[in-house]
Amino acid sequence: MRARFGGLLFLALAATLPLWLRDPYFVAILTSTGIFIIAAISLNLLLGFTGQLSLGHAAFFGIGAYTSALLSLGFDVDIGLPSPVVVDPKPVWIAFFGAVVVSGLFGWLIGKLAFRVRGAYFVIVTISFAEVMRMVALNWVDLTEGPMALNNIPPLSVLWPGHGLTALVTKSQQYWLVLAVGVVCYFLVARMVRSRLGRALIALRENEPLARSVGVRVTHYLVVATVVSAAIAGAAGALYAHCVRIVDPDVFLFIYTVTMVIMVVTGGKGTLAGPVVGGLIFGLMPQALRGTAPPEVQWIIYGIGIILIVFFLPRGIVPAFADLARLRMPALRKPASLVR
Amino acid sequence: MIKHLWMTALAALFAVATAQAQETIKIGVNEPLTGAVAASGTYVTNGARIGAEVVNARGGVLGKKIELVIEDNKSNPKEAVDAAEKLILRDKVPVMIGAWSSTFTLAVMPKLVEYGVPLIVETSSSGKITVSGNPWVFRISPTSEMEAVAFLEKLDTFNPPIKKVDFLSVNNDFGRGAAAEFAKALASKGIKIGVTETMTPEATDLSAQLASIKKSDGDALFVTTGVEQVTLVIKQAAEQRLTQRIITTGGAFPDQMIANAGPAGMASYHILFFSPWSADKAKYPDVAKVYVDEWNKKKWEFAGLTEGFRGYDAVMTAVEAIKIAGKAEPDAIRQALWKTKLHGVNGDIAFIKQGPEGKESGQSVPNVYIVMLKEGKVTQP
Amino acid sequence: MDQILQHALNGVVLGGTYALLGIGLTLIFGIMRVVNFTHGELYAFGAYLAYLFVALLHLDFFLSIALAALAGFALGALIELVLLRPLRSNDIDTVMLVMIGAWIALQNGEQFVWGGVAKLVPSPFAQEPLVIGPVSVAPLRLFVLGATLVLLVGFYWLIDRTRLGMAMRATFQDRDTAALMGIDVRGIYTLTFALGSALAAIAGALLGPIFLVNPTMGNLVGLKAFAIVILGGLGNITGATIGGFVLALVEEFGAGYLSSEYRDAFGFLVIIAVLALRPQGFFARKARVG
Amino acid sequence: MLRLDAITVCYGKVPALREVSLEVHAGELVTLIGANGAGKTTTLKAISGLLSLASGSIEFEGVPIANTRPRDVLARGIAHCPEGRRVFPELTVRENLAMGAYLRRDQAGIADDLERIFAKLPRLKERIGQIAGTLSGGEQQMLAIARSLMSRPRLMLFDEPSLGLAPNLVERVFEIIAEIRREGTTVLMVEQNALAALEMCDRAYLLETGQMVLAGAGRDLLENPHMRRAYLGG
Repeated sequence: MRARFGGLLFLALAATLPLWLRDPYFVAILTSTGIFIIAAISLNLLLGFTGQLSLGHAAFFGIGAYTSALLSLGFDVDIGLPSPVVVDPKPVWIAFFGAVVVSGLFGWLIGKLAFRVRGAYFVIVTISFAEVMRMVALNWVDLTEGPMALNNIPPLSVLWPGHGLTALVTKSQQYWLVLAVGVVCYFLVARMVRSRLGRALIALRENEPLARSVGVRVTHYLVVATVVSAAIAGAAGALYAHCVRIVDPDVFLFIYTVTMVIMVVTGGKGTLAGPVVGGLIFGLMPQALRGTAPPEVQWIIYGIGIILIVFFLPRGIVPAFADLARLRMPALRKPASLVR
Repeated sequence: MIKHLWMTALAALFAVATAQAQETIKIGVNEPLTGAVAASGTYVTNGARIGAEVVNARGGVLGKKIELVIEDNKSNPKEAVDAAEKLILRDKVPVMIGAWSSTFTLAVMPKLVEYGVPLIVETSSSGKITVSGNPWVFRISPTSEMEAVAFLEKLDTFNPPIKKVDFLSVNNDFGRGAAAEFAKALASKGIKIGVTETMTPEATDLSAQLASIKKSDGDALFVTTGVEQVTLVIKQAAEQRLTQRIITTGGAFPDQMIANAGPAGMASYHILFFSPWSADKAKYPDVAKVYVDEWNKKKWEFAGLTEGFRGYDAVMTAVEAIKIAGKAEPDAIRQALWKTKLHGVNGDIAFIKQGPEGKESGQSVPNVYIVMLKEGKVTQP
Repeated sequence: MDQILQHALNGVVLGGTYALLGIGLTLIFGIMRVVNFTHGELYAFGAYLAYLFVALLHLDFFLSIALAALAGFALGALIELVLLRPLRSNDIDTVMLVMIGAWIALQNGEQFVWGGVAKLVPSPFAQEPLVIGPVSVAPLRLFVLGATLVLLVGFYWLIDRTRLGMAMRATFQDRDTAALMGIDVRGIYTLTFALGSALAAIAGALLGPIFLVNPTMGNLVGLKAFAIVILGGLGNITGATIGGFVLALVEEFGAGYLSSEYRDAFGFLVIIAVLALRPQGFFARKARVG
Repeated sequence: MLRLDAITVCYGKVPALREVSLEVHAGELVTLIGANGAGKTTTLKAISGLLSLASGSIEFEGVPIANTRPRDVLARGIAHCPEGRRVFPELTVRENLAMGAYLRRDQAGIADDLERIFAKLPRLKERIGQIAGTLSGGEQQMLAIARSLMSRPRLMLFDEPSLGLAPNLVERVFEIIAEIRREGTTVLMVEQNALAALEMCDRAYLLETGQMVLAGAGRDLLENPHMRRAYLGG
């Protein structure tokens, strides 16, 4: 009950933040952190609830970013068909949902392919997938502009009563947009985890042979989870494309996947609040470190920070604090809703 | 508990951002100081540091000292945007310098329009930067096209004359752009074009590309990439007995080859925008001398001089514009930049208009120098 | 034809060092079940030490490489003792995250110490290439090829013929039973990690003089080492050796005849293909060390 | 010789053994019987150092050995022949045997022991160069036993030596164990085949869900009504 109250308070604080915090820079970095938190939430669905470690998650993020950017800009590409494929610029929201669908499709493909293997092999397949996507983005210049990057991507817009279609360009508008998408994704994942599917996934994580023996269609559920996870990551990528308004092949870089993994694991994988907490810490930490030390020392602190969190809170921050809270308040022995 | 963390994070951010009294004029520097292209970004930043010191030693501008606010863009376009927003929103800089690579610069450009802050582009070569209709961009580095056209005037320094050329480029804007522009310019002089090979920026083994180039019967190979790959190309070309003369574009100079010379008789040519070996042959030798002396006083790597001048010239340009504007405000500086004319290390700096009417970007026309590196010795033919 | 020979020669030279990297990683992966993200950094560490010893301290070139290997061994042992041993009972993701942290810290530590400017390691060999029929090769590259082959043979001997190698193989196959035989399993872990790290460091020290030394040089190499491990099958040393050569040749010929732009993508495409067709890797009868 | 005093072993927070006490005297053959999951294997693992104790103590020849590393336990003279023929499948027969003598340095003694074992199990000598994973189930069990003997233990722990073997092989395995004991090695054996185990042992213990419920001479336990009902098929 109390955790739910905490969650609501957090949400209220977050929603009103641009109103009382008159610092556009802070709102800006929260926006870009928020985008990565959404990606981390999607990764958590795979890593936390199915136990499958995808180290190619940036691929879905990048596919979402490129799809949304390309659909909203339009493109014209010759792929060896009799006539070139020409796509006219689409309204941004159509591009956005297109990105979600395309990322989901890639999730399905990778799910089908990669779940033939598990553990370390799965890790490597996903890494390889992201690297190949990066090479494609880098070299298929006709479509992606390669390293020259896609720029001048239009911002997302909403139908604002009285103003017609309004582009979301200010920091606060983008912040609210990201927050809204984030909240939707959070509750989507929360619903999934508590559904039949979620129970099957958790059974799978705990004991795959047992789950198999009682008739859980393992691969089917894993693929479903991957599709949803990829689709959410794609949505995060699309937000990135329309907020940063430039997409280049670096979105597929391994370091982005690493950032997401760090957010999930330090926050507490398999907990709903974990990616949010881990995301806030590791999204804001680089910004907080700016200017405090030489750039490479900031990175060293970041790396050591990861190690320390793992050493002292191996299950992540959220479960550790949840334990603490339960210890202090015996009434809260039941798993708190936000945490479970 | 979550609220707690939240507040801690906020507090940390505020602590970092203790605002400073407005007794200095800030100039934002957005350069790659970590990651793949950290070396060049550091050189340019060092050049900018010298520029600020020289200006301050002469009493600053408008009676105030210059303060550089240096941000690392981590060799990554998204971080370049974050760095720009930090400089604009947090430090409230009225003018910025950056962001080295064309990709980073292009990423930052929408933010210039959004917040109305001018950017002095010191390195990026992509043609797109000044023709996309962004009135906040002022570039002092040459486009690949300018470099190619300027190179044509130096064609007679090559003997035997160049008849057919091949290209090896890093597969980004910089490399591809240079290959295309040089091919166009050289073709206009009746020079034939052979093969064009590309490489990823992180590639170290270029033997496959060089083997393909070796098959071509070209007599010159234009190489466009960062200084590290230039060094690798020259070393590996020697190993594979490439017959083409190697000419590098974009201002990269393989300084490591001075101490560790290649095989006897092998020479390479380098298009530079400043040649510290012949600073006396620069257009304004007295300007160049101040820069070189200050750099050497700090005992920084000599090699860094070839890139560091970009930061130096950019700071000087910004300061001159602030002086003309009479106040350190973004739009005033933008307008003043159009009137700015100064003698830089590279040569004359003055902006011409490029891009769609009404939203033109500024572009200066820099000088180009060619040096030859042979058996560890540098000469300017 | 000349082209084919030249590409093949280039591929084999590169393949030797890929094999060293792959073996080190597959050993660590196989015996310890640790996804080792510091492998590429040990490679960079070895290269920087070669630079330190040869260019700054003016030590003998060959001695420098040996010293770099020793230092790699020591750093590997240190990482294992400080970071991995206390986390032995944690799951693979947690351990992996620690390795990611170590990777970030090490890489930027290198930049902090050495700066971002690439370093060139001077070599004692003549710069003029040796011309053998239609192909040419730098003497340094021939030395590297020779050194890798000697190392590979030595490593096989260690694993196949010595008491220690036997203990490592036994630990890989059955950790508990190995412990019951009196094998100090924790000691084997430390040794395995140190040995794998030494191989990565020596690969770096050997390739440093051929290429350039910079702080990010380990990134792509680390990913490729993973590719090699998968290609060869987890824990399979012979597989990693062959995988290293196969990857280098695929890259070299792919870049030479298909597209140089996609050079670094070929390896990853091969992995996806391998895993789609034969999830256990090309050479795995069963995952094994030896 | 060996004395377990009220040991408790937990997997995570779940206790697998609760206050189990047991004694083995020099020269004895003692068996530990019980159903699947009763904690028999856990007991052996606790003795040999693969598992640590939550509480209680273990003494071997008067020296406490609880919570020491397996190699130290082995060095004191306790060999543990694990359940399910855990030979090293990718090592040769020769290498497997060498692993058994891993802690020993006396090459001559090792060679002697090898000869004695080959005399007892000639099949192993024939297959000396073969990869252990390719041996038949019976041969693998013989190899596992032989490997444990290579450390020259004074106390042998056998974990389900008859598991999964054909009846004639089961008999052969029990013969070998009896022989080992005759030659002076003390034996503690875990068995599911209660009848055979009780017939050959001196004393026996019965474990049920992590607790010791019966102890006594083998013959006495054969007569015990609870034992007969639950484990000996009436």
